[in-house]
Amino acid sequence: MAKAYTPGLKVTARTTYRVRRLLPVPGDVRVKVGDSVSAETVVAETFLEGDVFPIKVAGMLSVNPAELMPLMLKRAGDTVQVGDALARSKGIFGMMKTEAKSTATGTLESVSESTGMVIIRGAKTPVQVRAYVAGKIIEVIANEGVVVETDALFVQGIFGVGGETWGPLMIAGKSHAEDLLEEHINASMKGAIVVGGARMTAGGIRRAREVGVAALICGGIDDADLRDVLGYDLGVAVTGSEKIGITLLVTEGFGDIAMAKRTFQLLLAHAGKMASVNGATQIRAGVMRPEIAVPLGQASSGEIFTGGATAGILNIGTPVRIIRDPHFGLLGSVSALPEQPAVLGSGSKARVLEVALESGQRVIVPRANVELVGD
Amino acid sequence: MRIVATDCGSTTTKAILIEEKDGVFRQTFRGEAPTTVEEPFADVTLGVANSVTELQELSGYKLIADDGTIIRRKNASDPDGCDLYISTSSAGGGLQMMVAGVVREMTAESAKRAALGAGAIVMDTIASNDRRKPHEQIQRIRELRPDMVLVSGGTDGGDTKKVIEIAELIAPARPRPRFGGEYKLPLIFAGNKEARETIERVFSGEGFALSVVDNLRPTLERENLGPARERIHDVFLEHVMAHAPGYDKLMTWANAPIMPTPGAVGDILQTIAKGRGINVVGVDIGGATTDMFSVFGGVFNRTVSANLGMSYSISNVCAEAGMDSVLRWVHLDMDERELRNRVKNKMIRPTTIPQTLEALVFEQAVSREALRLAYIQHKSFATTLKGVQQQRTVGDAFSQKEAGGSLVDNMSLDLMVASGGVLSHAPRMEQTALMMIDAFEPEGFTEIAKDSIFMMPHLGVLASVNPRAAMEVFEKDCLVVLGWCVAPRGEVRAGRPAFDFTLRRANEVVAQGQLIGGEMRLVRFGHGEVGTLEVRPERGLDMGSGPGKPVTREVRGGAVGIVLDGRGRPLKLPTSAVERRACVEQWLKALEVYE
Amino acid sequence: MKRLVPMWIAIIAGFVMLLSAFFPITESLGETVGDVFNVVAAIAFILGAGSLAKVNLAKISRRDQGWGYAAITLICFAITLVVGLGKIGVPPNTQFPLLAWSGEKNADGSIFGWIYEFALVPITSTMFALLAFYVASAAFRAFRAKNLEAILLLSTAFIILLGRTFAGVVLTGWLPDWASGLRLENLSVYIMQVFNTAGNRAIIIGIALGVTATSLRILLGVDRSWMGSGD
Amino acid sequence: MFARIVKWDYLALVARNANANRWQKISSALIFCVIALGSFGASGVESKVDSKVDSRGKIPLNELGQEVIAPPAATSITAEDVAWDAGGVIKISWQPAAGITSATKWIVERSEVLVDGQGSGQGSGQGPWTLVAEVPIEEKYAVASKLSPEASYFFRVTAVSPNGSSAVTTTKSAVTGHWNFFIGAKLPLFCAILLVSACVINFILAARRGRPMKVRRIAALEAIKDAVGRATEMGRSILFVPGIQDMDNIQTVAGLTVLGNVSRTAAEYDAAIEVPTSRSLVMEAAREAVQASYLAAGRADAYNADAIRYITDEQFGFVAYVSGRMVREKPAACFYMGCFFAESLILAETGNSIGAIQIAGTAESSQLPFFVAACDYTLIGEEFMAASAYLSGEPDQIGSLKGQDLAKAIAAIVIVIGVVLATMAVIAPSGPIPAALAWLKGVLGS
Repeated sequence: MAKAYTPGLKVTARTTYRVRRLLPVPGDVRVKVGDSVSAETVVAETFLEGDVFPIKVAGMLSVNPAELMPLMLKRAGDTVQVGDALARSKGIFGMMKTEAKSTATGTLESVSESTGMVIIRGAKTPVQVRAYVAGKIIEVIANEGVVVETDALFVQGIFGVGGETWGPLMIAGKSHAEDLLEEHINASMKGAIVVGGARMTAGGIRRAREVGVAALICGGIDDADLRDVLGYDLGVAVTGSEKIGITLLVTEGFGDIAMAKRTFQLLLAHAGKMASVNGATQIRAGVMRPEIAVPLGQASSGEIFTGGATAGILNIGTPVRIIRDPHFGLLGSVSALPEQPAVLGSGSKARVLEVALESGQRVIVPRANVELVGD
Repeated sequence: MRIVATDCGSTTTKAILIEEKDGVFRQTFRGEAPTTVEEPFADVTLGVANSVTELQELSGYKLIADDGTIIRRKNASDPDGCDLYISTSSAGGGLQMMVAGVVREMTAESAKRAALGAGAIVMDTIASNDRRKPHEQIQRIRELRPDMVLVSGGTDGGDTKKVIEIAELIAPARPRPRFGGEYKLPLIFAGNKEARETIERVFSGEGFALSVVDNLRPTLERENLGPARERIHDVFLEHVMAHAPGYDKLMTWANAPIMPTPGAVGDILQTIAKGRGINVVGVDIGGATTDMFSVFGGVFNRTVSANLGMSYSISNVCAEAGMDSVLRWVHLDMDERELRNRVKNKMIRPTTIPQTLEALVFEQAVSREALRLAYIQHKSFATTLKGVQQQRTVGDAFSQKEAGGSLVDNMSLDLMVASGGVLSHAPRMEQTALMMIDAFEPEGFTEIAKDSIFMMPHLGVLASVNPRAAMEVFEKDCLVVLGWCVAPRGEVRAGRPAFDFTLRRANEVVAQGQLIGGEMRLVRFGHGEVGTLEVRPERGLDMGSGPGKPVTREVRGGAVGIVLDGRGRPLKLPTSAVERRACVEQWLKALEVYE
Repeated sequence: MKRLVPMWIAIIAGFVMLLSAFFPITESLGETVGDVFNVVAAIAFILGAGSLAKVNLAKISRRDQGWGYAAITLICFAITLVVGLGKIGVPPNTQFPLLAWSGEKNADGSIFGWIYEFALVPITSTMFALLAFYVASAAFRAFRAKNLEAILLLSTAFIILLGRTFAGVVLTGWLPDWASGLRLENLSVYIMQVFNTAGNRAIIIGIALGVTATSLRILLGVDRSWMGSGD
Repeated sequence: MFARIVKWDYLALVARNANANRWQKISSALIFCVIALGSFGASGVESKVDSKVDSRGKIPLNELGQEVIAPPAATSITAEDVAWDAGGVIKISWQPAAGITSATKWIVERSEVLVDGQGSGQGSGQGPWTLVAEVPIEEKYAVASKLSPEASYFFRVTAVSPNGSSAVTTTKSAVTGHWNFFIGAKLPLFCAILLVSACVINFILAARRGRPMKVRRIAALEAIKDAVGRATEMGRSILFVPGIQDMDNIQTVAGLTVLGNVSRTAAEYDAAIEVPTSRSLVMEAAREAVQASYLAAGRADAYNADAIRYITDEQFGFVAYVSGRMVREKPAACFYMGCFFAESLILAETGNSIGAIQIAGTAESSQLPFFVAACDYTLIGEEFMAASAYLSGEPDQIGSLKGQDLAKAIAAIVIVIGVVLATMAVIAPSGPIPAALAWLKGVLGS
C-alpha cells in the first residue's frame, strides 16, 4: 500500500474556523459580507412549502371522479378552512344532497379528474438559519446562505447526541479524570456549556437536564445511560436531530474513560467564554463528528478548518490514542512501526505498531486500532 | 486477452487483473486504493487510476498512461495496456431509490424486487396500504432524496385510480434528488398501461424525467421485472452516474456499462446457478449493511438489510437481536455492561479490528445474529407471488396451501457463498464455515464457499461481456470451497443417535461413524478430493429424501472439509447457560474453530 | 357507550334464551326475547326496503347504465307491495264475510297469490335447476386424481354414484349371497352410513363445540367483533 | 398435551395440517378411527328403531279377516304429572284387559276441567274431548304434552280394532301438570354445556394470566389480505355474502365478525367492498361492522353505506341478483361467510368462472363439499367459528379455542368409552355392560 491514513480527532487551541450556514431551500440572506454576527443572529430565512393534504372528495360524495368537476364549490387557488364545503352532490332527483367538507386549512391546489382527489396545500412554514458561532460573514451564497469565519479554539468529539446550541463555557469538575456527578451541576449552569471530566453519570445527566444546561461535554458515557436519555437503544451512529433538550458530547468514547488532559486544559483555559456546540454525529461515508468551537475574536492563526474528518500519517513519535480493547483509551506515542504483518491474539494477521504508553509500558497493537491525537 | 476490472466501493476502489493463459482465464493480480468520490478529490477516476497503478506495479505491465487513463492494447502482442476495462460502482452510497406501488405485498413488492435486483438500495416503499395517511406519505416523500423513483401499480387493465393517486402524491411532494438543483428527478413508470397517459400528464411538470416501461406485474399471476430493471440501469448511467463526480470520464473508459455493485453480484450468482443448475444463497456482510442474494428454482432475489452490519451498524444488530441472543454463541465469560460499551465504541470507531481472541469470539457471535436476521428478512421477501387465484381440486381439500410462501428452502439449497469482512477475513476458515452454518441452518447437503477477495462484482460485469471468462475465473479463483455441511431436518433428541455416515473415496471407506443428537463432527477432506458420502438418518429426520430415508451424494473436498451437524433443524440451543456453554464448546472444539 | 349498550342487550338476551331452555320459569321471558327479535327484524325490514329504494332511485336519477332495470325493480316492488298489503282480489274469510280484509293474503283469487304461484315459483325453480349444471361443471373441474387423497375420494365417489344406479346392480349382481356386502348398491349404502356419517359427525361435533365457544365468547363479552372490529 | 390438541382441529381432516409432526398425525388418526367406530355403533342404534316400525306394521296384516269382536276396555287408568319438566306434560298409563290382542291401537283423549264446575265428582266437569295420542296396542302409557301448565285435565283411553272400539276408561279425577324449576330431561345437556363452558372459561382466564397460547395458521384467513389486495390491484370490488339467514343464526354472526376484518383490510387497502344481504337486520348489522372497521382503519370518509344493501329475502331471488352482479362487475375477491344452502354452488361456481379469489366459510356440512371444490380457501365448520378469535389475535379469545379443544378431548374420551361399551355389549349381551351402555345412551339423549 502506498499510504496509510490514520483517522484522528482535531483538538486545537487556535484555528480559523469556517462554517457554512445554508437554507434547506432557496430563500433570503439577511446579512452581507463583512458583517459581524453573534451565534444567535439570523443570517438567512425562507419559507418551506406547506404540507400537502389530499382529500378524496369523489369518494365522500360517492360519485365518479370524472363527474366531480361540476360539483366542486371551490376552485383551484381558493383558500379553504377546515369544515368548508368543497363540493356538493346532485342527490337523488335533487334531494338528499351530500357535501364534502375540507379536513385541512390552506389553499386548494388541484382537483384530479382521474382520482377525485383534491389537494390542499397548507400554510408555508418559516425557516430561519442562525449564525451558530460568533464571527464575521466572509461569503454570501446568493439565496442559499453564508459562510461564517471566526478564530476559535476547536475540539472535535467522538460522539454526540442533540443538535446545535451555544452558551457560556463552564467547568464542572476539578480534573480531567473525575466523573461528572449530580453534585457537580448547580442552578447557575442554566443555558451553559458544561465541561466535565471523565464519564458523565446518569445522575449528572439527569441534574443537568433539570437545571437546563445547554450542553454537557465529558470524556465518556455509559451505553445504558445513553439508552435512558434517548429512550431507545441507538443502532447506528447518525445523530443530531434528537429532541432531548440537551446536547451531550463525549470526546473519548463509551465507558469509564477520562477526557484527554490536553482537551480538558484547553477548555478550562477558556471557561466563561461563549462557546458553540453541535452534537450531530454521522459515522458513515462523509463522516461528521460533534464539535465545540470557542470563538476567540482575535487575529487569524493562518490555518483554516472547515470541519469534517481529519486524518494523518503515522510516524515514530506521533501521539496516538488506542481505541480498542484490551488497551482502550490509553494514550501514548508510536515507538516502532514494523513493516511485516504480525499475528494477533485473535489469530488474524494484521499490520501493527508499537506504542509507548504514558505509563512507560510498551504495547503492540494493530494499526487500525489507534487514532491520532492533537492538531 | 487481458482484462482490468474495478469496483468503486464507498471507501476503497478494488482493481483486479484477469489474464488468459493457455486458453484459460485466471485472475492474476489485485490492487486497492481509497475511493475518491468525495471532497477534496471529487473525481472517482483518481482512485481507479491509483488502484490500477498498484496492479501495474505488481504485474509489471504498463496499464496507466501518463495522463492517468487506462491504456488499451492495439493487438495481442502489445506488451502494455489491456484489452477490456470494466467497472462497477457503489460509491456515494450506491443507487438509492424510492419505489411505489398499489398494494404493498403485490405491485409495490414487485417494484421493490425490480429495484433491489438492479442493485439499488430501496429507501422507502410507498403503497396505498402501508398504513400511513396520505399526508404522512407525502411528508416522507419530501424528506427522502432518492436518485430515482420507480412507480408501479395495477395490473394491465386493472386499477388506474390508485396508481394515479400515488402519482398525484409524488408530484406535488416534489422529491429532490441527491445531486444538484437543476437536475431532473428520474422517474420510471412500470404500472398499468391504461394509466400511462394520465401519468404522463401528472408528471409533465418540471422537475421530473419520466420514462415509461412495460408493466412489471401485467397480471397478478406473472411478474415481468426485466424491462424495469434494464431501464433502471439505463437511467442509473444517464442520470445518476452522469452527476456523480468523475463518472462521466469513467464511463468513457469502460467497455461495458458501469453497473451498481450489488446488481453485478446478482448477475454472477444467477449465471452460476443457471450454469450449474443449482440453488444458491450468497451473502455480503458489510460494515453498515448486509446484502443477501438467492437463486431458487431460477428465481433471483436480493435483499439489503440496511441496518445489519458489523461496524457502523453493530450496535443495531445487538439491539435488534438482543444481547442474550448474541451471547448464546459465546463460550467465554464476558461482562455484559462492558460488552455493550465495546459495541458502541466499535460503532463510533468502525475501522478497528479485534486484537484479542475474546474480541474476535464476540464479533463472530454478533455476525451470526446479523446474518440470521438478514436471512429471516430475505426469506420473508423472497416469496412466490401473492394475490394469485388458486385452482383447487378435491385433492387440495386437506391441504389448502397459502400463496406467497417463501422460495427459500434450506433443504434444496446447494451452495452458500460467503463474503464480506467478518466472513472472508476470519483468521480460520473453520470460523467462516461455522458462522455460516449457525446463521443459515442449512439442511441436507450444502456446499459452503467464500469469495476470498470479493471479486464477484467484477465478474458480474464481465459475464455480460465475456461469460466464459467470468465462469472460469469464478470457479477457479473467486470461490474458495470450504466444504460441506451435512445436517438433518427435524428435531433431534440430545444423547440419542441422529444419523450414521460413511464417506468413501473410490469405494474405499475414508470415515464412518454415528452422530449423536446435538453433536458436531468434522471430517477433514482436502481440496480437490472427491468422494461419496452416505448418510442414514434416524426415523423422523430428513436428509433430503424424506424422513428416515438414506441419502448418498458426491462431495468435493475443501479447506475445511465435511461438517457433520447432528444438532437438528430448527437449531435449538439448550436454555440453561451451563449446558449451552458446554454444547457450544463441544462444537467449537469439534470443528477446531479457535484451535 | 355505543358499544356497551348493544353488548349488554346481547348478553342479557343471550342468557335469557339459554336459561329458558332449561328453566321453565324463564320460558316466557325467552319467548318475549324471541318476539322482540321479530319486532326488530320487522322494523329493520323498513330500513331494508328503504335501502333498496334508495339504491335504485339513485341509479335512475343518475341514469346509470341499466337504470331501466332499476325502474322495473321498483315498479315490481311497488306493485307487489300494494297488492299484498291491500289484499287486492282476496276473498273475505268465510268466518267474517263482512270484513273485506279478513282473508289470507295469498288465498285463491288474490293477485298476490297469483304472482307468487305463477311468477315467483317458476322463476325460483329455474334458478334452482341451474344447480345441476353447476354441479356438473364443478365436479368436472375438481375431480382430478392428482394425489392419494384425491384418488381415494374419486374412487369412493365412483362407487357411490354407481351404487345408486341400475348399472351398479347389474355389474355386481353376480356376487354370491355371502359376499353380498360387496355389491355396489350395498357398498354405497355402507359407505354412506358408516364412513360418511362418521366424517360428518366429526365435523358436526367440531361445529357444535365451536358454536358453544363462540356463543360463550359473545355472552362473556370477550368477542365484540360482531359490532365491528374490536378496538 | 393440549398444546398439541389445538392442532387437531379437524379430527376428520387430519392430513390437512401438512406441518403437523408425526405424533400429532398419529394421535389425530387415532381419534379419527375412534370417531368412525363410534359412528358405526351409533348407526346400529338407528337400525333398531327401524325394526320397531316394521313390527308395528305387521299387526294389522295378521288380524285381517278375523271375527268381529269389539276389544275389551282397559281395566284401570292413572294419570300423573311428569316431574322436572316445564309443566304441561302428563303421563297417562293404563292396564289392558285380557284378550286385548284383537285391538290394533289405543286412542288417548283429554278434556279440560270445566270452569263453572258443575261438580267435582266422577265424570262431571268434563268438556269436549280432544285427541292426545294414538299408540300401538302393546303400549301401556302415553305422554300428553303441550298442555297449559297449572291447568287440570281428565284423560280417557279407548282400545280400537278394525271391528270396533272398546268402552272408554276415564281417570277418576282431574290431574294438574305442574311446572318445575328445572327440566330434568335436559340435565345431561345442561351439564355438557357447563363442562364445555368451564373448559373455555378456564383457558380464557389462563390466557389472561399470561399463559402463552398458540394456534396453527389458518390459510383461509391469512389469505384475506391476498384476496383484498388482488381486488385492489385489479381495480375491482370485493364481494362479501354473509349467508342467507337472519341475525339469530350464529353463523351469520360469525360471518359478520369475518366481515369486520375483511372490511378493515379493504379500508386499509382502499378497496371497494360490496355486501348484498338477504335480511334487513343483517344489512343493518353489517353496516355497523363495516363502518366501525373503516373508522378503526382511519378512513371513515371512504365508508359508503349504500354498498351494503338489502336485496330480497327470497333465496333464489337473492342468488339471481348476486350472481348477476358477479358476472357484470367481475369482483376480484368473493367471500361467502355464513349459512348457505342450495345457492352455495351457484355462487361459488359463478365466482370461479370470473376468476375471483374466493374464500368461503360455513358450518352447513352439506354445503362444504361445494365450497371446497369451487373456492380457493374454505373455512370448514369449526374453523369458521374460530375465525373471529383467530383474527382478533387477543390471547383470551385464543384461549377460548384451547378450551374448545379440551372439550373436544373430553368428547373423544366419551366416544371411546361408548365404542368400548358397545363392542363389549355385543360380545356379552347380558349383564352390567348393556345396562351401562343403555344408561350412556340415555344420558346422551339418543
